[in-house]
Amino acid sequence: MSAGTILRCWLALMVLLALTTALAFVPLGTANLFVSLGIAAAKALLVLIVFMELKASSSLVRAAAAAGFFWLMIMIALTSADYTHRTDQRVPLDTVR
Amino acid sequence: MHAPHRSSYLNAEIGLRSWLLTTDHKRIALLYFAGITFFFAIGGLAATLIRLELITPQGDLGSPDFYNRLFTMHGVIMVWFFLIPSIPATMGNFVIPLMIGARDLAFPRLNLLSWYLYIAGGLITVAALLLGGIDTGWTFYEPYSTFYATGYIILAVFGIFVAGFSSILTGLNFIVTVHKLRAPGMTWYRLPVFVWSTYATSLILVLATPVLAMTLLMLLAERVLHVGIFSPQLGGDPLLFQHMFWFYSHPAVYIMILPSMGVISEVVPVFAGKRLFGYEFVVWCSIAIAAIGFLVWGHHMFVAGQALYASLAFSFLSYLVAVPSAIKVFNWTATLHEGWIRFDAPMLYAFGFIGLFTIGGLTGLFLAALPIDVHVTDTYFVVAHFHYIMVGGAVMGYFAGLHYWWPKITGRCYPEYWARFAAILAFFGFNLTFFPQFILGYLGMPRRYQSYPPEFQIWHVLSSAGASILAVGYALPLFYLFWSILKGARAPANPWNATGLEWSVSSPPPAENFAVTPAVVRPPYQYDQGKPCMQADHG
Amino acid sequence: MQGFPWWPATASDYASRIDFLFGALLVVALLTAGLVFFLLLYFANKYRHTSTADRSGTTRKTWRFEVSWTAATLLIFVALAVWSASFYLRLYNPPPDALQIFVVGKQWMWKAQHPGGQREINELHVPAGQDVRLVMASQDVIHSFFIPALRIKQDVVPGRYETMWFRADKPGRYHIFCAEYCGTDHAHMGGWLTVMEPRDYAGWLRGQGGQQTLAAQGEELFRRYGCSGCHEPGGTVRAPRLDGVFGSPVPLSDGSVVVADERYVRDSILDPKAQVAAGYQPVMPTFAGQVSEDDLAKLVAYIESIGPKQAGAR
Amino acid sequence: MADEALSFQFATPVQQREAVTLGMWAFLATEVLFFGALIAAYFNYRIWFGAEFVAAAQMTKVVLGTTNTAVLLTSSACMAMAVTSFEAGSRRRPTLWLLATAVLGLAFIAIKGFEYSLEYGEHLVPALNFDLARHGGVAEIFFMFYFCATGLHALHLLIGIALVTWLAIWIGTGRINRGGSTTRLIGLYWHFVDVVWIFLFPLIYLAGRNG
Repeated sequence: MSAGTILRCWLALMVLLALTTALAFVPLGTANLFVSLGIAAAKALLVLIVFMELKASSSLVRAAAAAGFFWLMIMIALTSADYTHRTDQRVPLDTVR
Repeated sequence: MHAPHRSSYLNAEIGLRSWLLTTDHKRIALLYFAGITFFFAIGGLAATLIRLELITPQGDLGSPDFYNRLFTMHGVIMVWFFLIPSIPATMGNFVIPLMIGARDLAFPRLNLLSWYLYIAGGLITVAALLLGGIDTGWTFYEPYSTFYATGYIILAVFGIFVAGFSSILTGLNFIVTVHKLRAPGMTWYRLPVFVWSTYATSLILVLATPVLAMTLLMLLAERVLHVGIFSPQLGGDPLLFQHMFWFYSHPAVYIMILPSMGVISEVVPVFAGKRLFGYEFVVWCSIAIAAIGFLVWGHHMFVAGQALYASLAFSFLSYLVAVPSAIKVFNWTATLHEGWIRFDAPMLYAFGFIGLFTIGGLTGLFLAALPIDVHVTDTYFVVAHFHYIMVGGAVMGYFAGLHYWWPKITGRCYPEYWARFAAILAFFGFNLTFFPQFILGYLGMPRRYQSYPPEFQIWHVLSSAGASILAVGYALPLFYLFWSILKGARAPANPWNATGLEWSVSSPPPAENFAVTPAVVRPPYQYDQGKPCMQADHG
Repeated sequence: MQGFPWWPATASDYASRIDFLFGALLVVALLTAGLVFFLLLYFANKYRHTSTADRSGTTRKTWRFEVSWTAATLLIFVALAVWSASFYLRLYNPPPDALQIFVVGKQWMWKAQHPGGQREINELHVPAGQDVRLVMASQDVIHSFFIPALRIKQDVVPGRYETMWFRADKPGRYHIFCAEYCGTDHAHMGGWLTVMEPRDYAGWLRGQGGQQTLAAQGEELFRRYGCSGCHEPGGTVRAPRLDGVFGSPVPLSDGSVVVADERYVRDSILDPKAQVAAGYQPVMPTFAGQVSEDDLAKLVAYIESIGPKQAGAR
Repeated sequence: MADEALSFQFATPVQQREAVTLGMWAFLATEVLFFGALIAAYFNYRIWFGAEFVAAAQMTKVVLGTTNTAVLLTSSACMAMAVTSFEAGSRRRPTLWLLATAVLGLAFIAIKGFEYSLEYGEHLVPALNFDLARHGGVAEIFFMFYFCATGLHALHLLIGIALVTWLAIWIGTGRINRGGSTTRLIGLYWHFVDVVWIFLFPLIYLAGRNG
């Protein structure tokens, strides 16, 4: 990890930040969510690979880094398997608080 | 207590301070033993009162609220302060470094911290239970637990939250230890199965527990601040709580059973004097159970209002997770073939485990079948099923391991006759307690009922009778094991003819475990005509 | 004590079929457990420490065993999963012309309202041989409506309708339980399901007195709460007419389409801004906290009664 | 976190370094699931509540959020510079980079605090002064998520700032020398807190900006 790499990575992160903020104001429908998440994933990967030195790490450390995200994907995928198929969309607010 | 003659971890240092500030994994294991026995006694006391209450159909032992507090106390204490830490934190702590030829866990101070977190969490929760108790059930379902339940829920939940960090730190410590501290020659396929199972358990501890922590935080926020997250009265969805709760709590079942399976995989080959049948399959089944175990939590929600498609998927995945468990049972059975089988107390407990776990696992198939689950979920069928797994399975495994490693831990032999008697008593007592509950469940007896229709009484009476036998079976070891510390014969280094590294050091082990780092030359469980071939040639 | 009850009462054809599935699973379980236990005991005896049995076959390959029992369990388990799922789907397909009864759970009782306006607490009377659909709501915490004799149960989550249907065949009295823990008197939150011959049922309905039908009571509420002020012709505010709406698709202002079922009607009363019909302004005030679950049931029944004629619409 | 000193349970410094690195990553995996549970809840409510939930996100302060993201990303770059220069053997440069990191972290907290005060002024803080009649119940749940997520993130960041400051002092006074793992581990933690924010940013600030 040289100073030059860090500078380039920082620049890339800034460009991606500007890009995602700009794209958020472009109406793309549901694609907006996926675009912003995709860019977020790219930014996170830059930080993980360059700043957190996964590039130079052993495969064991890479697996440990991936495990958390992988299990999180499981959680999101299976819970949303429920929510996207629910036939009751709303629970209305009732009773006083 | 007579001090052992040789220098061991027990007498390397003396004084209370040397115990409370120790970083020796063996001493920390003993600290855990003390804590776990204490909490097991409290949970057991609650169970006794529950069975006493249920002898008659009316509620006659205290008010309904008292009963509701009892079963909540039983569940909370047994799940979080006995079953989850039971085997990993005690025997795991004690034998894993010995088994892999290490001098300690990777992070000894973290290990001590994790004991303090466990005790602190436990005492906070017990305080909440003693101050007046909570009546939510151990599942804390929303919206009951936020706006309808009374009592010290905030305190109790906070205690569980704290104990969760103990789980995480223990799991983390084991993962790093198994990866990085193995002795030369101790390859992955030379690891004893107990190490593999505890490793798989640790994966779950590290990956599932934080979800529980966050879920409990949100529950606390909702109860304290009265702002909607899960409660439908405030716009939330109570099913989201159930999803997040079971994302942790279903894998938590595997946290309880996997280490137990590991113990059985140690005990069976040793007492059969024979290589473990299908070693690779057994170890990969542990990993498979840990992984697939994360994909099945929705089977707790088949009637909860979950979407139909989600239920179908979860049902299918639940059947898949049963396959590796079945394979393990087949492999243990096949290990006996052409062995030299001895029936010492650990082996009797192991037989008990296989029998009860098989019944528990097979009834799991009924629960994974959607329409059967609709009928029997939230009834005594479920109660019986998970007690067969958690008590029949996990606790039998705990006692098997306790008797197996007791000579190593204390350097003393316990009276074999009494130990066998206790094992047999616990097995029959257990079946009499919980088998009638399967029948009750199919008859439609819902769980968490203080009073019930009179036609169910006979099965409850049988169950309570069995519970009294079971209680004796569980109390006996307390006496003869304590006796053995005072008067028991000195144990040799390898009383069972086992092959693992932990048996190549003296009993009790020296403070530094190994004077010279052992060089491992062969896989575990190698026997030549029933004679053990040690994993390392010199210890 | 009343002897050894082995099997629950069976009050419907569906229950017998569940018993059959249960029996089939029992056979699989007994065979598997029997095999394992037999081998355990057989080996334990034959190869005990002191026996001189032949032990020369230990070098056999293990993978063949492993693969075959893995494959066998996998196949059996997948078959069981598919078979049982097919039963479950049935629970989600209620027949169209079922008798509809509203059930409200609250700590700690079940209240039922029949279409004719008859109300009962902790009792449920239904005719034998006829499809019955329960539309259930909870006023406080999660309850679960459980009838062991019919082998069905459904959690009732507050804030939404849950439905469940059955057809009881055998007249008699059967337990109703609350199966989801709900607080102090959870164990007493139950009662009896009475299955009656249709003729007796008709007599029972008459004997409950001459209340108005649920829909008629709902119509009264429709005026009392001022709904009619906007939803009927001549109103000051432009609001959708509700005749013929029930059971038909409603285009929403966000472009999606929902079917106006009980849930939609209920949600529209309590949280009208969530799903606004296309072409209308979100001006309706919420009735959350003002209309009880009982009254909601009546309003829903009324809207349903002015829906398209039953035979044609569904 | 004793540095070049080899703990007795390890055979070699390499083994010790690998062990503590793996331990840190395992801890970070735990943290992923901790924040992840909250994010999973967000996704499911976003599916379930639909447009109303996304609409509530428009009330967040996108300019401040974007500025804060830039601040945090820059702090990570500083942290990386600190680690690199520390491992190159310097003492003064890592100290300065670490101080820059800590100052940027504090700047983030200050901007966050300003943002919270604006939200307080708009009656957007659940449990304190949320205006239910004006914003609606779904918005309240969104802001509950918002305050939970950003609050826990800020807590992590404060811990990070404390660690970084401590580290700067220790390196500056020569109590930690080249070869130890402490600097790298604290760096990993700092970057991880950054990664959490990278995902929170689009979910909180960018949702529903065009509709």
